[in-house]
Amino acid sequence: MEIPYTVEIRRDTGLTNGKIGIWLFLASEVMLFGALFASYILIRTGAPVWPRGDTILNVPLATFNTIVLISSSVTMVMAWASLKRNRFGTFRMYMGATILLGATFLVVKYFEYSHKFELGLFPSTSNFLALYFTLTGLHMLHVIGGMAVNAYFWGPGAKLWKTNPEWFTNRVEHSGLFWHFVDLVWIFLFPTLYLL
Amino acid sequence: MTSEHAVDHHDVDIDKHVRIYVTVFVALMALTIITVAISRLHLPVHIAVSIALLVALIKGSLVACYFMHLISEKKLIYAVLGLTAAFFAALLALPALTTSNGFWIH
Amino acid sequence: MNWTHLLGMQPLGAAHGAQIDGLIGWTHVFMLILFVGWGGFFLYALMRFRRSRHPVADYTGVKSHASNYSEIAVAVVEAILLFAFSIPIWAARVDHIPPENEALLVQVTGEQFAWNIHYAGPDGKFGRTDIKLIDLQSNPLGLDRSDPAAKDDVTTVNQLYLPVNKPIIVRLRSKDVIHSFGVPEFRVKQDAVPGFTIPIWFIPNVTTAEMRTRTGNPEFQYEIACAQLCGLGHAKMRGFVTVQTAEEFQKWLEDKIKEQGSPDPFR
Amino acid sequence: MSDPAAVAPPKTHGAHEAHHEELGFWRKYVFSTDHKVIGIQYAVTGLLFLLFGFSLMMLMRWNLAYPGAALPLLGKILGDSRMPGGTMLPEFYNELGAMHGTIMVFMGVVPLAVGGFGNFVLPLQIGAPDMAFPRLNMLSYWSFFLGGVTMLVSFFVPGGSAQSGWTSYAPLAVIASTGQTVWLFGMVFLITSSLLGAINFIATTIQLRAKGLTFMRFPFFVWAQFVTAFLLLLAFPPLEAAAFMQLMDRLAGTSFFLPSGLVVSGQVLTNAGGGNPLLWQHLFWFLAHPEVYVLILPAMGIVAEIIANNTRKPLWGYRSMVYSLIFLGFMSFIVWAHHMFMTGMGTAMAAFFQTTTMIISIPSVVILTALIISLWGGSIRFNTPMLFACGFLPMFGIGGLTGLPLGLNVTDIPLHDTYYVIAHFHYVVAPGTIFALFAGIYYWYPKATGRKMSETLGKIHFAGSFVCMNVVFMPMFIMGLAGVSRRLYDGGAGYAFAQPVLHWNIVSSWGAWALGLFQLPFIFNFFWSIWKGEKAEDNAWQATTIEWAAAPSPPPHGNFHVAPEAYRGPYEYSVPGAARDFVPQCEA
Ligand code: HEA
Ligand code: HEA
Ligand code: CUA
Ligand SMILES: [Cu+2]
Repeated sequence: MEIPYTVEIRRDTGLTNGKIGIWLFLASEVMLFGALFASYILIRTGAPVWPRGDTILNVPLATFNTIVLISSSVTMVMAWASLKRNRFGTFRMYMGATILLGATFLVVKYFEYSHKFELGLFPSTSNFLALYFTLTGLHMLHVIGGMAVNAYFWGPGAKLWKTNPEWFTNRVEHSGLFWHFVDLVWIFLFPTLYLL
Repeated sequence: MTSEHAVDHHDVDIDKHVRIYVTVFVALMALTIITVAISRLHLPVHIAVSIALLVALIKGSLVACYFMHLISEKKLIYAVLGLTAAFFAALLALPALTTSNGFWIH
Repeated sequence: MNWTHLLGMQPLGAAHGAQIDGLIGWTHVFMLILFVGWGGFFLYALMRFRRSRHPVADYTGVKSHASNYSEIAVAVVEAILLFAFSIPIWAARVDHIPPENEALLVQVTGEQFAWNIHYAGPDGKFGRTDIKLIDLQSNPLGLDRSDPAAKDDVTTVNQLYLPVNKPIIVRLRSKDVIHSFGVPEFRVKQDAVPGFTIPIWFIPNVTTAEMRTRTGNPEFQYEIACAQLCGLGHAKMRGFVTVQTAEEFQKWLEDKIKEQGSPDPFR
Repeated sequence: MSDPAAVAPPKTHGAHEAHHEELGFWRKYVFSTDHKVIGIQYAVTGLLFLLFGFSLMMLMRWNLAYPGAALPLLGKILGDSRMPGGTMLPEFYNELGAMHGTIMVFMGVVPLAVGGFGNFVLPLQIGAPDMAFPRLNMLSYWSFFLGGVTMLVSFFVPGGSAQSGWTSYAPLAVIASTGQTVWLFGMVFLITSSLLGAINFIATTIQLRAKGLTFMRFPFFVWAQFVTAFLLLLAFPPLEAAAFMQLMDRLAGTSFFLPSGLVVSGQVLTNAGGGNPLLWQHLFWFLAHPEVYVLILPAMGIVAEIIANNTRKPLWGYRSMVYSLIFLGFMSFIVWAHHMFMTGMGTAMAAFFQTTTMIISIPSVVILTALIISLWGGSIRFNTPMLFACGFLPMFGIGGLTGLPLGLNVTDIPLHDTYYVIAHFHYVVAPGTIFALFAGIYYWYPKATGRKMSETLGKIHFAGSFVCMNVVFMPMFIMGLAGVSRRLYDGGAGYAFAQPVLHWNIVSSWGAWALGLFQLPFIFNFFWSIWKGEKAEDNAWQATTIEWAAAPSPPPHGNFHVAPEAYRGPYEYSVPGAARDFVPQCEA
């Protein structure tokens, strides 16, 4: 017996295994970042004074990064749409763009971090920075993870398109779901850390 | 727009979706600018927080609904996320209650 | 009914203790009833329906829904224990702390691995403390003796002296890790969490001397047992409480003030 | 899997496996993606960790019984850094205590109950060819394995392993020696493993169940694993976040859990401060309470299967059991602070959490009641699995009932952090969960190996374990009521008030060592039966559930020759007018 519903959907649930799998994974991610946000609230409300993000952090850079990440979400979803339209070439293009935008995000973050370090601002300096580095750091790990997966589907993984296009499309959709989630987390991190 | 659609057909409604994606993209950009702009006004904290979170919430739901296709997902996914949302709420409620005086350290 | 004795708990030394022991006692009665009831049915069923005695199983089994009632009963009893006893008694513990002028206020600060005790003295004001002044040997609390309020302060290590039949408010703090201030006879236990000052109160109503005669143990001492793992000395983090008559306590306090009021304490 | 290599732990491979076909072997038994192999790997690794965790405890029990006395011979071996002159250092005791808790919970019971039984049995019971994501499944085992190894390594880092209790409360854990850092990394691996596993279980249960197998036709075991998976999925991430934060506190000098102005042995800490020690406790217990139900639900599932099978009648009140199970899982997320009653709760919080705690006890009562009533009218076979299952019921009863005085926070005042708590939860996890797991091993062993384990040895194992467990843990209630704190390396010998009950420590310890002896027949039986056990037919227990009725023993790769279908509920035993006293789920 082979494992069913990897590609075709199961009638009564209307889903493939992968679809459920990725959403369950995202559910656990929600709880992970939920705990971090909870800690943020607890520590901030407990603190006598709390700095406004923009007095310490670089809002223009972060705004730029927000735009970058949002754009990457669009290119991601376009990549998947291209597969739907059976246009492998455009998929390659959009997926490539997604990866590059991800890279841009990381580069900008790198400059942000190193600038902080030059100013002698470290996680140990204050709880504000502790939260800033921990939250953005974990988010960055997710970005890297997402890029790795996307890179795989852009490169070696793309072979699957030849043998089983539908399955490949699904997998791209799933990695897309993760990528959008990473974007979504940033959408909340940006105001909480930089603007408030 | 879930994966059950075979690769070949439904080009038309894909085009429809692509148009939606572009619109959403524009909306997200706009909202990003708006939050930053508002933060420039230096409103009192609680107002600033509520506005910022509201905007973030809108942006978030846009991403979730359209890029992640939640708007047209299967019941089962909704169920899972509903459950998650409940416990997420419990998680966020905890620090609020903990710090507010008299609740925790009597 | 003397639950304290039946449950093998430490002899009572504080006013509110009887309530707690009573609740523990009745809860255990409830548990015992459940256990015996269920257990009896369980054993009987095992005997009666063993294969050799009951070769053919009965598809439906129990038809009556009596068990639902038993479950409802459990819920009801639990509700009573909860709303009629536990919640109100707890409220009395934490909400109705007696006014400071009617009580003796003591500051107890846990550290690895000792209890630092601090009395405000007659002026009722605790002297300023400053971590810069802390010296493990001579001044573990970093009490600033130059502060007028500190002149009549008394500090001891691991020795908590209390007057009998007077409300005591202990302000619990910790210098390093979490400790837990527990005195079995008083039925009090409270974590000392660094960063917080947590008040607890109780009324010791049996002097140490009295307790010695009661227990027939001439060495009897109230002990402060640290209940929270706090490092390698956790087992050795042991303090003592001496409950005296008001007069004895007053005298002890005055002697201490004379001894410590002088600039250089602990000689 | 009648092949020894399959049940022997991965580590001991290679050596005596050289004669196997070189290439095939590794993919087949070590890096296999077959849920049955992975299940067995989980189970055996888990059992070894249980044994190891138990050994640590048998060592601790020496110092509890005879504080300061030199341990004969073994003391020498452990060396001066741990047991100079054979007497145990408090640091070492704390290491053993913290690691016993960690190993038993995260590396013993969970891998065995969820990773082992879940992996092996669940797909078979729902008629699936394998897990939904076989590679992910292998990954989660190896992540667990890595976590386990990391934890073991921590014993040998300078300063020894973690020693701040399995709860790792800050600030103590933050200022503790390197071992704590290793512990945190180990936990991250273990958590990752559980998360991947949980995703796999849920997806498998929802997607791969056989045609006609509706949710209300699930065997209770499947339900138990399903709910458990959700607990793991949603409760573990907060602890992962907390672990990251504690790592930051330890490595990057942040102060998530450290308030300002800490003075450790005269030295003022230079951290920024502003953190909150209670934050750790919240995040820890937000996981750890659901975690304790992760420890018990699979056990209940196993017991339900075995009781239905050996009473030869359907479970009584199956539906109410299922609903209680779901309710239990849901509630378990909002009772966590009953572990924090003594951290200075106001009335409102206390009222809320003790109310939820009382509420959550009701579904357990319902499930236990249903199980006991299920016995009524049965035709009970007392084979070894059934004996352990029957042992589970009253033992869980004692453990569960003693949870009530802990759940009322007034009565928790004198009992908190005393041996009463230790006794409470050991009754649920040791003679409770562990017995259920033993039952499960005896019950599904024939499915995994094609042979039965020896009944005689099994009954000796049961009788001995049952008596000893009670000798070990009953005295702890007495000590707890007398007010003896837990985690005291001298077992309370330092306190005058504890003197009258100290002799119970000695009873308890001898009980534990005897318990150890009574595990020998089991260990022998477990390995001996692989080759010498009495051959068992495919449906060794005349069971109705699919894993027995439709799959050969041991099942081939892919499990079933033809995809099974479900036509009825899981426990159609002794159906009036039926030819046999059991009608399999998968028979048209
Ligand atoms: C499997 C694990 C498990 C289970 C199931 C439970 C179940 C329960 N636990 Fe337990 N608990 C732990 C594991 C578990 N616990 C652990 C590990 C700790 C300590 C952690 C630490 O500090 O290190 C702990 C600690 C703990 C505390 C904190 C104590 C303290 O630190 O001061 C509390 C307080 O409320 C509590 C309450 C309960 C309650 C109300 C239940 C209820 O769910 C119980 C409901 C069950 C019943 C009410 C029994 C019903 C059955 C019958 C009536 C039938 C009897 C049958 C026969 C006679 C045949 N537990
Ligand atoms: C699942 C959880 C679990 C289990 C099963 C156990 C099992 C046991 N525990 Fe443990 N214990 C904890 C979880 C557990 N414990 C926790 C969380 C703590 C708190 C730690 C802390 O303070 O932070 C604790 C603390 C604790 C203490 C208190 C220490 C202290 O406070 O100072 C004691 C004292 O006696 C103790 C004893 C025992 C004993 C005698 C067993 C026995 O029942 C052991 C039974 C084990 C077996 C019977 C082994 C079975 C396996 C085999 C036979 C292997 C076979 C192998 C093959 C076939 C390959 N435990
Ligand atoms: Cu202080 Cu234990
Ligand atoms: Cu709990």
